[in-house]
Amino acid sequence: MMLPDPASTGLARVRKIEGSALGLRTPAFAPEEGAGDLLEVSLGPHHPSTHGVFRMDVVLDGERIVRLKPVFGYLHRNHEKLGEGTSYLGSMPYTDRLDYLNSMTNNWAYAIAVEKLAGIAVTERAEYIRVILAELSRLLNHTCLAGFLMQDCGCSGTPLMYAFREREKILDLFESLSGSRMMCNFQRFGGCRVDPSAEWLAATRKLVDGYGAFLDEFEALLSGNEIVMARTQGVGRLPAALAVNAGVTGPMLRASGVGHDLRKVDGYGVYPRFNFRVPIGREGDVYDRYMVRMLEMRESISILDQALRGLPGGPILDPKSKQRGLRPKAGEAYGRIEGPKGEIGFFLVSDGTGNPTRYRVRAPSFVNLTILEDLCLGHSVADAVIILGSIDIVLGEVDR
Amino acid sequence: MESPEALRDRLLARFPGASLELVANGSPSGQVSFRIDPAFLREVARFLRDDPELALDQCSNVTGLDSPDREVVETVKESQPGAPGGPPVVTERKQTRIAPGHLEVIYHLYSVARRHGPVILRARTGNRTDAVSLPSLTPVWRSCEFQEREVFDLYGVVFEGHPDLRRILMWDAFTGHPMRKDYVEPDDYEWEPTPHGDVLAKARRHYPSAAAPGAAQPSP
Amino acid sequence: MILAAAPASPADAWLERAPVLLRDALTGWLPDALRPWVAALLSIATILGVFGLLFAYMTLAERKILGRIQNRPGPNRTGPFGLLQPFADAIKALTKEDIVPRAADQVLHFLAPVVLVALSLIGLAVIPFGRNLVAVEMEASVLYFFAAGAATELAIFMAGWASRNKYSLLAAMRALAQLISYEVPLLLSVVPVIVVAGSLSTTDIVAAQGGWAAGLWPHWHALTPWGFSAFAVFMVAALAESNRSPFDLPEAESELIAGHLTEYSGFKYALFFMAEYLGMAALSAMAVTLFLGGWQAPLAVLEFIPSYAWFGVKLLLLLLGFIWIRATFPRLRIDQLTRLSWKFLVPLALVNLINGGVWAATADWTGAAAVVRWFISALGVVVPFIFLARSLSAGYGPRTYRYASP
Amino acid sequence: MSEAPAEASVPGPLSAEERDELRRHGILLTSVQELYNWGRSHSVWPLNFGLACCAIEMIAASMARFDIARFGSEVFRPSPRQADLIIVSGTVTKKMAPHVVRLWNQMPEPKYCIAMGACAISGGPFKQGYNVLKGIDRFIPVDVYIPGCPPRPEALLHGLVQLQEKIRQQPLRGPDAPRHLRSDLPCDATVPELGAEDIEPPFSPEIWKPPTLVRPDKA
Amino acid sequence: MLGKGLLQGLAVTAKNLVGSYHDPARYVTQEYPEVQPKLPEAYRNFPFLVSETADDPMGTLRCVACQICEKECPPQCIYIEKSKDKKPDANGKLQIYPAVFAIDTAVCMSCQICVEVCPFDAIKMDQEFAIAATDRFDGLLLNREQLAKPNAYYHQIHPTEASEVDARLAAERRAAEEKARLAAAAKAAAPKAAAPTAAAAPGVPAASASPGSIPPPGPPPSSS
Repeated sequence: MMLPDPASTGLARVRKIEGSALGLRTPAFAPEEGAGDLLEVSLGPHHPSTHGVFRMDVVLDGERIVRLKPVFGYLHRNHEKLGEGTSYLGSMPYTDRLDYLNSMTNNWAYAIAVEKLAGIAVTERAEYIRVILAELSRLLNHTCLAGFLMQDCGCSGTPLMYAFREREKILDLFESLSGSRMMCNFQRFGGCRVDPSAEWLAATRKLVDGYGAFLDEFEALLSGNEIVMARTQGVGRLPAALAVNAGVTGPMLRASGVGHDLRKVDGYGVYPRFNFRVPIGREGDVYDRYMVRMLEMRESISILDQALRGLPGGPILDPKSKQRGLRPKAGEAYGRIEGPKGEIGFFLVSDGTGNPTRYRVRAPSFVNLTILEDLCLGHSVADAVIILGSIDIVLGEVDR
Repeated sequence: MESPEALRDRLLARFPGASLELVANGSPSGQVSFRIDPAFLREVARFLRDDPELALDQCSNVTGLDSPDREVVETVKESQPGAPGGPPVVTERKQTRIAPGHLEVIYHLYSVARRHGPVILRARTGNRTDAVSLPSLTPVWRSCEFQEREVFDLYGVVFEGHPDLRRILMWDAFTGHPMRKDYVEPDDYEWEPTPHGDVLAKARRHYPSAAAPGAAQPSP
Repeated sequence: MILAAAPASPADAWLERAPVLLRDALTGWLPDALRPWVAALLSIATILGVFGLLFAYMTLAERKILGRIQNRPGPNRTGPFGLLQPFADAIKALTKEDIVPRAADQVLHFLAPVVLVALSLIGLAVIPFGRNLVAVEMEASVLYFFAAGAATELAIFMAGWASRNKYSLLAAMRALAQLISYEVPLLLSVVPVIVVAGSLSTTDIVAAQGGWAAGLWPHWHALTPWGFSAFAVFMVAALAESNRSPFDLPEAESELIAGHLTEYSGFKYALFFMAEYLGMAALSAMAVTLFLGGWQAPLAVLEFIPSYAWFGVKLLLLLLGFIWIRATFPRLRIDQLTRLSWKFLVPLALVNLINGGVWAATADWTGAAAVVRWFISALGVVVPFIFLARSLSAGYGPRTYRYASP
Repeated sequence: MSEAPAEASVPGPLSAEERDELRRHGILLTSVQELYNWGRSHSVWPLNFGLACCAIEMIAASMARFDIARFGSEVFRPSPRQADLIIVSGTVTKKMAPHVVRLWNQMPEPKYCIAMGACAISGGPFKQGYNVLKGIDRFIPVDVYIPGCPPRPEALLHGLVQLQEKIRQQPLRGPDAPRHLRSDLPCDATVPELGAEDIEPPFSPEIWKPPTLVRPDKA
Repeated sequence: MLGKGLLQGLAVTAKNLVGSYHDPARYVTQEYPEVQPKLPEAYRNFPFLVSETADDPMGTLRCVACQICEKECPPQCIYIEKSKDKKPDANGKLQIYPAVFAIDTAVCMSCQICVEVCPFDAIKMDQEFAIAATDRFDGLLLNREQLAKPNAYYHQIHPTEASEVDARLAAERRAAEEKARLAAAAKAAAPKAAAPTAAAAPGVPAASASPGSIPPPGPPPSSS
């Protein structure tokens, strides 16, 4: 069988086009005197390594970065404006879509803010369930992050596949509890929506028991790998003083050697009852950020273990709490928790009606990006990609 | 950490000319805040950061807040000279007045070193149209850089002394400030199979033919 | 008629001689003047056919093995077990619209993939795929092979430069750096083989690796200390030469979108794809020839299996190694890539040069002296490796972590 | 084969059932059209392009549990030049819309578009937002819509199977021919500009007509 | 030593390569179109309307068009038009019913807030996910007829939840009957009983037993 000439059948056509693939207009950059030939490249908004629609306007001298300006807003979905037009309960499913890897912790942060605003107490059992879900979420986030980071380092998908293999197990738990894989919409003001069954707790126990073995294998694949170490050690150093001043939070701050963890500092929920440690790095480079997350996961396993063992009985929702038609007294409240990516906070201003007048999300990914240029200057494009990967951003949260 | 009142007194003693007001919070959260005269904002901020007892080294959150112009109904008492010798006639008259709104920026400060917070600072612009500038706190806390840009973008507060004040979320050619309460969205109405009351009104505006006789319309 | 009696030597076995017999049967009726030409054309056609098919199924095998490593099946519903997947891809690629940016250098943009495929193919002419199975016999075939291979990175540079795309340009610069860095260790690692074998001809080098110590330990170069070292250097350099992970910097997806391929679509893109696999196959075939005894069987008792089958098995194993490495490792950075070459591979290959020379000079040592010879050679590999590795990995290493005081 | 194009233009002499029967017995190809459609339907390479939440589920679909590779579609190409399918996975904001359309224009024909998730179809939960494009079909012709927020990876696979089916059913001649074989349809989509208040134009008039206000269940 | 980490990594991938042939933990693919996913009971995707019986879904919808879900739906994807007349529901009680009930699945985010706020257990979450369509408005806008699914289906997808709901509804119905009976008794005691209304109010308890007794739903309301 022979195919007829493609041109004659019109099966293929040749097109000559203007412009180049992915070519974008970048803002003009005036090089300093004495600089060599500089190349302006716009990494993103469509780029395999920007973790979504994010753009870095980069000026290169050879492959060395001499300027880098992050450009945001390609996923600005008006979350805050929508929050002002929605009831307090109605915003809960929207928080799922902020940091769409960690809907459970977003829910919790929002619930804490509303509980502060309206003075709602949370039941004991619900506090434990929240801790369990938040730590599962942390496992999920850090595992995926490590996978994505290694993908940025140039792995052909294998670490990401293993990470997602484990992610599916955690998502199965989320799904069988809350009904959805990613958008859990689980926390309620004063507690949680569903009481986990004994089978669910047994399944969680099984996952927690097996997670350490997965981490061992994952670390055998990556942590000691010479190429990984060469690529990540000494890259993107973040000094502690700058990190604090720039509002950097979460594992990124701890990798710089600051032992600041809201689970210890604020002691919200029932975290003070658990015995766990806060790993900190020395160098504050990409490798430290990766390793701190790895170690944090081991602590999370320990917290999960304690929480599953100490889970008390009782109701999961404060019977006095109100969900629909909540009208808090006029006032304001800022509630924050230690999300997997850092301090996630909600600032709510109520004027006594059913909708908040101001609904503000303090997104850790967004603030952590402040120092992106500082970290990348002097490094190469390949480094910028993994520095961005190690910051751990989710664009839904950056742009909101 | 010292009580808010003690802090207010200390700040007033340190910055004698500053108008510093403790703003109460009606909600059970009890997070009180300090409203500061913009002229002193940066100095106060730097003091809060560098004071060894406070050491508020982290500015966690920067928020804009819009209070639109609103109508105020006031009762005005006017006394007119009444009958000679008699007491003046006092007439009460209701009068509506447009109280100018303002934009407000709120900073949530925490101390990483001393593990306390939040101390909340607020500063108001003069109005919402021309006197919209406030001093930038980016020189004090780097974390304000992008967050202030966001407030500039969405609320239109101009931060004096900001190193790179450009729009951050919307594109550069965009003119509005969408988080303001009076922002009107562009009419890009999506035909919705499920029109609700206000959506329907919008639809009628958007598709004038729909309102024409003969065209099938959903009942409101 | 042919199988009248059991063959005296494996070289006479019917299966072993099948390709030659087939060729003779096809060309035997031709006049003598035409016969070599037609035979040459036949071998070209065979190489094109076999390696074309190999390319098609290499892509599928790579997708399936990568899948298995990643706990999933890979393509399995296009035809039975997904065996028709490469053909579906080929049909799609052939009929896909071809886009040429108007700003691009039209001629170079078209030439780059063609040149690349051609250069990847011509190296295969001098590989002895089996006993008496070599398309072109020449004295300096090793030299010819590497001369042809060196030009492939040039074609990548052409592609990157002609596209007039910033990512492509960066890829082109990387390709040049890679070319300059890795040709050196690649060639240096081959020199000891030439020294030991005493010939530049691939057939001679294969012949030099014939025979077994006690019928068990084949005299392959890779099974000697210096040879192993040279083999390792060769394979690392081959990875870099064929732009395979962890040295796939020119098309580094996470940094440069698709690097020099960013502006290529349709069939031209498929050609690049093909060239990458052909180049990989050619270098692997060369490695088999130089270090793994070519078509020689690993054990004397296994000689009854035809030589080209042994060659195929070794080639496929090396290609599996390429895939395995790709599935495991992240990518190096460009400065680390060049440093690995200049500070590690090149010195190692240079030391190995002496090592190979010593081996050649001591060829007549037997008995206990042979053990000493082995020991010296092993020392000549291990000691420089330790020193070079230490200097290369200075500053990197596993770390210990503290915990914050509560 | 000289008669191949003619065969392509008219439906083959065999009925669909007979063809299925033949196919079951391993006799596969009966015409250029079928071969062409078979080839491109089994080699749909998506663009490595994600927008928001749905992109995570798209990635999940390519991961071990769901393995989009089984359909021959795991080759996520980073460059639009080599991609056949754009999966618009997530909210398209107005700021992003020109880039998405430009990516679409940069893809060579034949190309397909899947709108994955509520946001890509209609703006979804964010459709009331000022910066959200109310459906990517305003600018790009969408082949398959996958509702859900986000759709399960299985739903994406289901959508992909539907797309493959759609490709296989396409006649190469006549009014139902695929877009890239018809000269009356534009090659490139209109790329919107970022204006002072909104994107200009707010939709591509060649591709999208504002629907009249007739509810489908009442029309 | 240089290379140890690399070899370790190769060992891990080799273990997975070999393991994928014998170890189910290292071969996790579920071949979707052939193997349908095992959806947990809690799984939710798009709402549906519960009707009591399968043979007359429109006549036995639990929904009384109170429009709470429409108001509470965060993305505003529900559209309800109340009927102008009343129609007996499954219990025979005259109720307002939804003349139009449409859900735009192209907008719905399956947050299940409609389910939470519904006081009548009339709207529940479905588990259908494979509804990809090539046409947006024909395929993705679900109207009343497409949304209505019988209680038996609800029992099939959410057995535990459905039993709870049934028990609760039965209890409510018993309580209502009790109340009605007491009221009727009180009225009977009174000199003049409002006989017609009292007879209509308790209705037939088990509608599913006698679906024929329910008048068919009226013609679909024409557009105004």
